Amino acid sequence: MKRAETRRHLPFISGLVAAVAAGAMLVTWGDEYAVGVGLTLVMWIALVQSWAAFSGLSGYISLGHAVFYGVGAYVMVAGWQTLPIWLSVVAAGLAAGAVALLLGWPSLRVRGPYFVILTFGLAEFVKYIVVSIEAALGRNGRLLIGAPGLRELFVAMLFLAVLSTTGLYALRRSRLGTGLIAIREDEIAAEAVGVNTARTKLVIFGLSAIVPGMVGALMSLRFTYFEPMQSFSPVTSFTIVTIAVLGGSDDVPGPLLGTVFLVALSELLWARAPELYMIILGVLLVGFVLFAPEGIYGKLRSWGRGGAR
Amino acid sequence: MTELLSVRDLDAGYGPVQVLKHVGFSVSEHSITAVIGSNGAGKTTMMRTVAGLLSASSGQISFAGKDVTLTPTHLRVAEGIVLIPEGRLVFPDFTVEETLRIGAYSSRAHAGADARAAEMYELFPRLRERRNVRAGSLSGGEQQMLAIARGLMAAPRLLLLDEPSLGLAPSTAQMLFETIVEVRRRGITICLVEQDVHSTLEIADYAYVLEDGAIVADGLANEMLGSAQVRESYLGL
Amino acid sequence: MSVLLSGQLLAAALALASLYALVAMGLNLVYGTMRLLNIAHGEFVMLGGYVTYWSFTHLGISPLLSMLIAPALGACLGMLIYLVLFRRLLRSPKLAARVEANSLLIFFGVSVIFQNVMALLFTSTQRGYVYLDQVINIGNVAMTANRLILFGVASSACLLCLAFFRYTRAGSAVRAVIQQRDASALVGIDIDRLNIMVFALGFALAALAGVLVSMVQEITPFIGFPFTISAFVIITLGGLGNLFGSLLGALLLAAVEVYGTAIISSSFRSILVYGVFIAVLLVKPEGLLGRAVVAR
Amino acid sequence: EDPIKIGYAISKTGPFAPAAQTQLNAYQLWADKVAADGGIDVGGVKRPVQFVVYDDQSDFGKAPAIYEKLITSDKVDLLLAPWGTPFHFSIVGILEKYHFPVVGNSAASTTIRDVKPGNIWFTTSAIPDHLASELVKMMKSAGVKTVAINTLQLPFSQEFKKYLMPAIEKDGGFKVVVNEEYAPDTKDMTATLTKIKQAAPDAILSLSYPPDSVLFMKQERELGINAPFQLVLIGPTDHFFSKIFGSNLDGTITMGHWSPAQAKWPKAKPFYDAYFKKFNEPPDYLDSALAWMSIEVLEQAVKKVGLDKDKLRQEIASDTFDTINGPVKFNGVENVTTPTMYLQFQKGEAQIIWPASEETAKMIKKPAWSQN
Amino acid sequence: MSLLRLDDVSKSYGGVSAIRNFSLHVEEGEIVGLMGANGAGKTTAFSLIAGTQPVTNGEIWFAGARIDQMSAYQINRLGIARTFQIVRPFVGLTVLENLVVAAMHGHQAEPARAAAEARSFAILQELGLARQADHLAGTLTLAGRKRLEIARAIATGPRLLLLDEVLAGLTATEVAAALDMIRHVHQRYHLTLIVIEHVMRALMKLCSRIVVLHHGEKLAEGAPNDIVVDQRVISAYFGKRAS
Ligand SMILES: Nc1ncnc2c1ncn2[C@@H]1O[C@H](COP(=O)(O)OP(=O)(O)OP(=O)(O)O)[C@@H](O)[C@H]1O
Ligand SMILES: Nc1ncnc2c1ncn2[C@@H]1O[C@H](COP(=O)(O)OP(=O)(O)OP(=O)(O)O)[C@@H](O)[C@H]1O
Ligand SMILES: [Mg+2]
Ligand SMILES: [Mg+2]
Repeated sequence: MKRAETRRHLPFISGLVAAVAAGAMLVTWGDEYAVGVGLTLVMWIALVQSWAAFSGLSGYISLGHAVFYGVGAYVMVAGWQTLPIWLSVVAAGLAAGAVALLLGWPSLRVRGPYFVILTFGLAEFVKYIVVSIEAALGRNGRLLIGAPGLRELFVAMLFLAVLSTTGLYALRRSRLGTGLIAIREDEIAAEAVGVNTARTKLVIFGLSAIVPGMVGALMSLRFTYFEPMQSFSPVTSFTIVTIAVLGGSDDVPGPLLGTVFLVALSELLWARAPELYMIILGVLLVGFVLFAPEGIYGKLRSWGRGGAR
Repeated sequence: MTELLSVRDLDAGYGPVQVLKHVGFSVSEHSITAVIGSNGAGKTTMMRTVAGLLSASSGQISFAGKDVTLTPTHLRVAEGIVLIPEGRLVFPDFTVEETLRIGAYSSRAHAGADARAAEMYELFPRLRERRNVRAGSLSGGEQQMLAIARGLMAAPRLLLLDEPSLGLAPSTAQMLFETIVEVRRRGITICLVEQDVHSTLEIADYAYVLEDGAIVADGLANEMLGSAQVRESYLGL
Repeated sequence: MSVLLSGQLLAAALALASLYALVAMGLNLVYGTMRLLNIAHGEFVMLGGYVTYWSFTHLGISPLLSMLIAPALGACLGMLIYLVLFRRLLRSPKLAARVEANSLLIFFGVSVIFQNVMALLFTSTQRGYVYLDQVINIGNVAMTANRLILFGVASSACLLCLAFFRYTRAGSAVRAVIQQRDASALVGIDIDRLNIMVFALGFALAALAGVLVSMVQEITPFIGFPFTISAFVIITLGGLGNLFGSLLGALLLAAVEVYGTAIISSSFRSILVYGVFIAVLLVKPEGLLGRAVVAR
Repeated sequence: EDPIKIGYAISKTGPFAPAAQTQLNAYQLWADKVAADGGIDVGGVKRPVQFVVYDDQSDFGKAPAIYEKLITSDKVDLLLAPWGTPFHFSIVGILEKYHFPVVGNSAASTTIRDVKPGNIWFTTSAIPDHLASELVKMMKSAGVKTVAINTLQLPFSQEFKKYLMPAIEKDGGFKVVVNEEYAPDTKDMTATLTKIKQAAPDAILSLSYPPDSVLFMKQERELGINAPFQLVLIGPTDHFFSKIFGSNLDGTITMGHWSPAQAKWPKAKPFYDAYFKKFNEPPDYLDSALAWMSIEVLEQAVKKVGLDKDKLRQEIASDTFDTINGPVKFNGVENVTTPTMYLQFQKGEAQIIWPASEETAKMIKKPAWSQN
Repeated sequence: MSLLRLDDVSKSYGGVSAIRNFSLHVEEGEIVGLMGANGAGKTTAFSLIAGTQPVTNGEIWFAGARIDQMSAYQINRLGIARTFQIVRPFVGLTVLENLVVAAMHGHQAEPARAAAEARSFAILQELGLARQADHLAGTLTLAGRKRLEIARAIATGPRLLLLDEVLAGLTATEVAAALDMIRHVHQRYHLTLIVIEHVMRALMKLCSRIVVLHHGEKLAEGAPNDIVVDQRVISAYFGKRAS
């Protein structure tokens, strides 16, 4: 039994090991630029996988991830030069989780597009509260001088990416995750077969906020500057959703492929065709949805199946 | 009697899943034609394809001598092909009254819509009691009545009924069968899919048996009622 | 306190509400009928603004005339976008299954394309012109003529729209399609044509809003997004798919912005706006006039 | 011979693009000039120039990665600054890491003094603390007694207010009759303006960014609020204000320390003319001018010492440069030669009205709004 | 002590009352039929018992616990499972996965996935759905979905199972087979059943007791043979052709 169990998880484990090895190679031998791109890549992986853990499984499309990211960044700058950096990172994750529980408790009663817009509203709400706090404190943008270097940040971020990927993988197969998937399919029926829908949603919503909180903290170290309008920018949430849909599916490979695709694409384009970069991205996005609506992973799977026949 | 609907060599299904295999049948004008078959045989698929909600992958559907295989649903309604769908598909936010009004949307149904609505209330007094209630909060059976009434409001030439008695109490179901006979008497042609095979064959003129996506038998309804095979397979006798 | 009772404040609230309602109505139409989340809606407002700006400053065409031209162009563009991008999406069951997420992405792409094409063609420079700018005093309310026109045109357009959907056959057909597509086809509604009509109307309304906006504020290729956001907040507040709800939502939002900030402080503007929005949804998760589903 | 590579990132798209445009215009004007001249003078040798330009999409999170790419992968020889305070700050870490000197321009905050001197300098003299104390002096000299203040909750305006309030208090000669703040995205200011109108102050200070500045002025005009002293912090220097407000802009005071009308600065007018010729509109008196200044500093330093980073750093930090804004010399990261000034629009022209030593015209009272 | 007890339960929507002062006792192991005209309040009664909707008045007790204030999942975990008249399978999941959810969360929850899968598969075999185990629930026919509703409800491991018109849409022959299946699961899983049906013949064969609702009130209650000859029931329910 034990061995069968291990065999079942073999593809995942070996994939993970390979990815970590690639990361280690990059950080050892890669030049600054490559590590910089690598950081962007693992950052989005960490964010999108954590997003998929809640939104992918539950079908509650959240535009609230920007809040967790922003809260994490804010915790980092608030504790700057008082708390040890790595403690700040952990605190950022916990604070984001706490904020998620606080926001999730009322908002998870709302469904479908209402939830989408509500989470957007909540994100803006929190953003402006932080703007107000900063205004009241008389702070006007904060500079973080003496932050850790790129390679250190990359290693930390890689860890977060592994954490959220493993988290999604395990969650999807767990009792809690099964309940969440049932909620996506039909909330009333899920209740009727014993799923504690309110608790399931809230717990996972809270958990899924921890990684983005820590990501936000790390990224504020990368930018060395904090300003609430930017750190809580809704663009973060939109990008996450875009990547998730591009990737397709609620399982680990989907968000992963989506991230790799988008990061690679933007690396290819923004330098080569800066004027047209965004336009090309827009066209590709539209084309993708129309011609590969099941996402990259879905498309690959259906090709795979076609080939097997 | 002339053929009002004729279906030839019809193939249809869902994506890669082919459900109907070379189905052919016809419905004569002013008749009641029944299609019987067990669960999963493809009856609903067939009815949806005739109504145009599903498109045929091959074959031909003609109505009153016209090929309607590629005609979109709303134009088939304009021609007079009206389906009362399985699963009711009510407009949840419309009240009973609004539903009847929208039922007469197509231009052929304008004339006399008010009178027909009054008839519907005669037919289903329960609907009259609930005329200002939203369809979404009606009980299952009430929704079924509403779906039937909505279909009749469209002034059909050919009425396709997919399990209309589903969820109706016996007295109401019995009235439904009487209504179907009455509707036919007024010149509307009927194609009926029903699980209550006994009542169906009693009022039908002609019947087809659909099994596994193909027509496996057909004949006069009263002969079917006597057929040993039908009795065993569908009447539980 | 006297500020709160002043006609000036009421007029400001009404003018803002009328613009909000106009933008939200077009968005709600498209969402309501087809479940398409059009986050490029504000971009069509922006385009309407540019059409007006260029035709006024370069061709000398009065913005009043643009109130006909821009919506007509908007309608054509809307139809084109429907035919090219969305007809397929709505027909294929595979695509339609996740129509909300898919449409969000497509429109996101469209929005990115329009913004950047405009920036490329006309640069990001802020543009403005002066038209009918004299201040008109009515009683003790002072307003520039162009804002009065904005109020008049936007509110009549909204009311016309409402009346259209309340009292015409096409209107009830749209409401039917919102609820049940298959059944709508089964009562004889030509859904495709209706969709085209709705796209044309929705985008024409957005373009009209753009004409009005360009008369009272500066425009850039990036002014659209805030309009999209306000419109989404409004239609959610009012109940998705409910046009009258949009009107109510617009009034509420404008009232919060104008009176809320007058009572409390402008520094809490956004906190107030989103706070009220969140509060309403918590009390009524389906929006003010939305309806909850029931299980049988 | 080898062209030298000059790189920068700027917001070409996204919410900051409209504001960044006037700085970008200055960069492009320079690119034309360099092309026409056949290159720039590098330690006495004329070398052609190749530009590497990226769009940061109004996301200062992208700026560090882009500048890192410019340095490590595109291997540029020189860098120009991005647009805006946050973008300047976000690249400080990268510049430190690679010891790459950059002359900044459109960044203004006292926080710049927290930046370790070495690789970045700030040409602006519009730093909030100086601006605030000068404003108080200026109001005093204009005989202002009562003041209304309306402040946007974004970093620069907030910081400005932070230094303004104590300065007003310390002076003691003013009564602040209205003191309001407002959030970004505010769509209507009627309530605040009604309060201001009732208070009828001598001076109205709108500490705002361009979009709100327009809203503020438009609604002020509607309500016919005519204070003799009116400051609108950011915006009026951008050309489109005069398009929207025409002669109504006259009398408005705004932040800025450059004017083509200043005879002391011989290079000022030619820059104005060249800019006007290319873009068919005047430059932004603040951002276009700052951008141009930063280029002049860099160009002169390169001419003198070439491309070697250490020498360049040394040179910029120690020498005095001759710019359209007069002589510039840095102390630490800050430009200490250019005094803090204020501009006022008079007959459509931006005139320096403060301090007296720099003035190109006398301060006037703001005429009543024309409501027609 | 009764397994389930409804005391004077009422439910109204705004002004309209769907159920009025309804009392009912169900003993362990019983099969009770619930019938009544369309809109009589049968489904509403199920919704109240299962906690899908809150009661307006009255009390509901199950196995010694008062449940009318509990939420649906709590009630399910106490051992009550229901099917929906207007079916709601998890259409995007396979038939097996539909059951796995129930098996991992319901009354006799099996938190380990492998065990839950094993139990679910056994139930599918029992109900003759094993062949479709890997099909998406959305591709089943209406009758298939109804059967899936039953299977999923059983997968929660209930003591009391509420079946709402699960025979609707079947031919007489299929009804006979389905009845056998219901009787079988009743035995096999030691269930107590309340069954709503309009197919009178089926109720007669299945139930030991029938309760008739009329306009939200209890009209009659008794053995099937007494119910079919009850004049009030005949005039309210069967119509003239009753045989
Ligand atoms: N959306 C769908 N996708 C794939 N297969 C489907 C879909 N809907 C139905 N099917 C399959 O098509 C076949 C025929 O289904 P159909 O609903 O037409 O049967 P039916 O005769 O109406 O059955 P019933 O008596 O239960 O209503 C079944 O095998 C069913 O599983
Ligand atoms: N939300 C609601 N608002 C108003 N009336 C409602 C609501 N929900 C149910 N009803 C009414 O309550 C009554 C009882 O409905 P219920 O579904 O319990 O009937 P039923 O006995 O199951 O009927 P059927 O045999 O048709 O399924 C119906 O008349 C229905 O219209
Ligand atoms: Mg069927
Ligand atoms: Mg019922």
